[in-house]
Amino acid sequence: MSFLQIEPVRILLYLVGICAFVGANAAYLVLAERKGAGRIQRRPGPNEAGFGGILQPVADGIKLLAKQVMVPPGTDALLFRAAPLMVMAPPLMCLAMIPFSDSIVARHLNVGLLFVFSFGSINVMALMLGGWASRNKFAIISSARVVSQNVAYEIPMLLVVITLLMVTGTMDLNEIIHQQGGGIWHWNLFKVWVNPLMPVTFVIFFICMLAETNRAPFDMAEAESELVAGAFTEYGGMGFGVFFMAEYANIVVGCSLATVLFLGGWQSPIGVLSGGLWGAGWFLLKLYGLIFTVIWIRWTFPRTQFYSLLNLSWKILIPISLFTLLLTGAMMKLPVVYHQFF
Amino acid sequence: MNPTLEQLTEHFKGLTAAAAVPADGPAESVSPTPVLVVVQAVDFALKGFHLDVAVGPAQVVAAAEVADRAGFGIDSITGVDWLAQNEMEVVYDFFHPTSPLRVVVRARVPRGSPELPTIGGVFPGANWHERETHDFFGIRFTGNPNLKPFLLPEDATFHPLLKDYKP
Amino acid sequence: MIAHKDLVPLGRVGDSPQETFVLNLGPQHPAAHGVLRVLLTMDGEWIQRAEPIIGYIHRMHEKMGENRTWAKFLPNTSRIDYLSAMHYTHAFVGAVERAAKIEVPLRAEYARVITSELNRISSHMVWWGALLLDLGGFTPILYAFDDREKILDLLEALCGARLTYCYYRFGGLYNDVDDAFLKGTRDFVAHLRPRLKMYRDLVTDNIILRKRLTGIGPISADLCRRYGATGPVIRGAGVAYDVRRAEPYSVYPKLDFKIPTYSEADSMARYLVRMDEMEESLHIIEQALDQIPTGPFLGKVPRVLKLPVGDTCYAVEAARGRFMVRIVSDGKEIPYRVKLRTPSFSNLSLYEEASKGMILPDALAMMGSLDLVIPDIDR
Amino acid sequence: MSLLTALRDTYSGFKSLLTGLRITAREASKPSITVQYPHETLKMPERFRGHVKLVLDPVTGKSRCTSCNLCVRACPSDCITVEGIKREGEKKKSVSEYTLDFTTCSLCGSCVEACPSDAIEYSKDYNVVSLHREDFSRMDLVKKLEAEAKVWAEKNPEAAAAAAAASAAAMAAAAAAPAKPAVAPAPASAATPTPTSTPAAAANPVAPVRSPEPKTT
Repeated sequence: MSFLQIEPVRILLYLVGICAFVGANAAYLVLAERKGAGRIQRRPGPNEAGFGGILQPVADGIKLLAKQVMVPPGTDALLFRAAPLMVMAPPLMCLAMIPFSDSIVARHLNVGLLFVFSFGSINVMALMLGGWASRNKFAIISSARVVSQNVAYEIPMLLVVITLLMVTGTMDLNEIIHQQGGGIWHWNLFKVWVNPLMPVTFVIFFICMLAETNRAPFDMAEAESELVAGAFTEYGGMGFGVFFMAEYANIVVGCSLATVLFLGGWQSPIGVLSGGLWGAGWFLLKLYGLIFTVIWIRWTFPRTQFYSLLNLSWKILIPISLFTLLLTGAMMKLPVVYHQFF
Repeated sequence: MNPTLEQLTEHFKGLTAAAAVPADGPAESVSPTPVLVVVQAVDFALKGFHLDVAVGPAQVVAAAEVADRAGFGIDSITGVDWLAQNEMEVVYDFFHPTSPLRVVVRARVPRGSPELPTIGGVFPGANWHERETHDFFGIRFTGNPNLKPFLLPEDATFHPLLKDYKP
Repeated sequence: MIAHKDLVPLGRVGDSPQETFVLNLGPQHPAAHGVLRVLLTMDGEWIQRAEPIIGYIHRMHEKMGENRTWAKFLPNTSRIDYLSAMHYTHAFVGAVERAAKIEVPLRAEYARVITSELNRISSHMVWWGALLLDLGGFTPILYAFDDREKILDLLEALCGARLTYCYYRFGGLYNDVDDAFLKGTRDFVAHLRPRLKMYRDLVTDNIILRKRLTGIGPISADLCRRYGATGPVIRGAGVAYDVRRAEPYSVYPKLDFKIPTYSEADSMARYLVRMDEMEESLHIIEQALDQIPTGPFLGKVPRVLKLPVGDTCYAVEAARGRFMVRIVSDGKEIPYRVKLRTPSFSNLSLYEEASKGMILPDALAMMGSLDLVIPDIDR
Repeated sequence: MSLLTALRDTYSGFKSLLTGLRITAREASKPSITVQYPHETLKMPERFRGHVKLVLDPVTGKSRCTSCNLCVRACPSDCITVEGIKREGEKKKSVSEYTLDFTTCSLCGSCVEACPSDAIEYSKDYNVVSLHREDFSRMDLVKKLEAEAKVWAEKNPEAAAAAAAASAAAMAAAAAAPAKPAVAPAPASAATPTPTSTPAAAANPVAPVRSPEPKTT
């Protein structure tokens, strides 16, 4: 036990665990996505590799690894090679902050939320650099789109989070979860007495999360029917594979954050059985529920237009989130004002 | 808006009287073939069109303008290589979007110098059809800005629909 | 009629020519539906000029027509537009019948209408799915293919092929429509109606699709006329031009059907026209099934077919618009000239003018709404 | 007012999204519609147009083809080659080589329609696979028919025996009176070997000119 209490060992162990978690998730979420798409489209999905397709990610991985990593002539070779690494690092760092249960957290930080957001924003940088370094017109268009899309959606997302911070009063993710203990009605999602628009806030957060992770219907960066493969057009082999894995890792981060902030994290919806591994179970249940919704949405809707995507952000989401911010502030301060005067 | 067959016949017959000079484009390069315009109403059930108009190559633009004024749309342009007569026929098909009328305008050009003015100024859609006809028959449409190989390979110098074409 | 100048494209034309770049969209591009190449001069994502470059799968069907007998050209007609093979065969067969004055039995005519309309529905289903693929929706195409499969199964059981049917013959059909087919078609009509409602709920009413298509890619009636665009393109511009009405052929005059038109002239209008056409086709099929008489399915055709000298046209309303065959005969067994006027060719020719000043995804959405089949353009 | 409209639009838009999600969820709960191809296959319909094949006459156990070349003339892509030989005791010629160039065949069925003696039909064979181009560019239909005849003879011994007997009778009649035509085409059989039958011909059935080879086992 004492060995585990040595801080560097602890961090190392957790980081290894998180790498494994992210890797396994990225691999098997691809399979889940393909299986889910198959289910929605009434076909079995990949079912030949292994029992019912269970080895498909392994086969995909071997295929990608076996391919040569090509650096096309004329590209900025350093950036071209660095971009896949840069795109994978932020989700790994972010997940170190996410408490999977009361005790399972890689690094406990009292400004965890800030940390997650600051690293989450680097993701766009990697995509942009990858697209820029590719020296491909489709990739450059995609880079430009990624930047403007992420800038546009960072704002309502942060406004929503500020609203939430006003309610919680802390940036400590575990503390936020602790506040939501004691049953489903204590989750931030349902705290309508604090702010009647709390479910709307969650929807905004979810939409922004979809846009930030470049998921359909906001997959402007990839947009295969327009930009071939967007920023990844020139990437092949594991270069592309890492981008692909990072997309799923980002979804895991985004959905974990949504779980932590709105769905009570590892708290049980019935108020009991939240401790230890039970908590981790609840957390994963909520996490994969959200991820399933993300997959479901992707296979249902067409892609939005780029400008209506920006319109949605600037003209609908930002005003509404500003309004909820104002409303929450008013709701919180009104009693104080009331007591001061009466 | 919708013209009757009689009105159309009149309009096309009027072409004979009108000057046989196209609105723009080098009229000099067009050989002065007979200016007489033969307008013939045909049985639709037998032929698939209502009006058969034979014009000289120089009157093609004027004929297209008549069709345009009557509200016709460009259907297609094609050629027929009449090897025996040593002539090439350019066939302009027009359809009418609002009335059941079909007009065919034909112009014959000598096989040695197949050249006639473009009607792209009247019907922009004619541009592609003319390019295609140029591809297949080598008929030059003076004034068409883009007479390079279209359906054929970009280095094609042959015209496969000529009757004496040997692959 | 809406004039083109009234319809302002949603966007602007780039004003800094030195900042443009050339983007080669195709011939291998996911949105090119085959081997269409569009040379785009772009200002950022704004299209300044879009020049379609075609001919990558040009097969010179017209020359093939000139060196084989009339009957031997029949298989070719299925391969010009592989998605509406029935209509194309119909036009060629019709032209020869018109020239040779071949009488077609009524049963064959009704069977032609039924199979043609089934083919129209299946073609529109492919378009629907492909358009949604262009717009980034992956699921609808599989739903559409599920239903289309039923049509293909019906037609396969009828004439043995799933795509290149080559079902019509001069003077009638290749083989008789059997009761199983008629019953199967009736069942299919009953099956498709609720499915079309599902399509509407899933896609047509979807806000994202509406946003992506409404007001995008205006193509006015006048533009259609000047470029010869027909079919759903001109009907989406508010002109009720349908060859089935304008130049009645087969037994269409005996059948009651509406020509769906929308006056908005945008991509959504073209979309809605096609969706309505599927329902109209079902309506036509139902009537034809009720009216189809018994009798022979093949008329009297001379063993050696020689057509009288002269030229004959025959136009049909194919799934993409007006398809016309012009045959020129010099009295021999072999055609002197076969001209194939294909709708996609004319529909694409207006792309350069219509796409000016549009943003790239919108231009692709508009291209999807034109329903291009590249072999149909290249012939 | 416009704010109200905007709110209503947002609401109806959101509702349409939920409708879409509901539909895909409903479809997801339905059974799968695909056929797992290599494991399960579909039955081809009666009129399916596969590549053409020679019809095995259920009476004689041989082809009905008289090598009249009508199919060759009807073919738009010139992909059929037919060779026929006139055998002893037969009125008409019988096919000795029927080669289909499947690489250029467009499966139009003109040959089947043109055939006056119903000697060719469409096969139901839709997954024709080979590692050799020659299997398609020179698809030997006579060889395929022979393989089929072998199976047929094993399955219907009585019919095969009857056909053999009929052919023997015809052969005998032909030998007795060469001018008198035999009605049925004469298949050779192992039971009644014809004088011209050689093992070499049986081993190389593609040879264009050869004597009739043993067919029944």
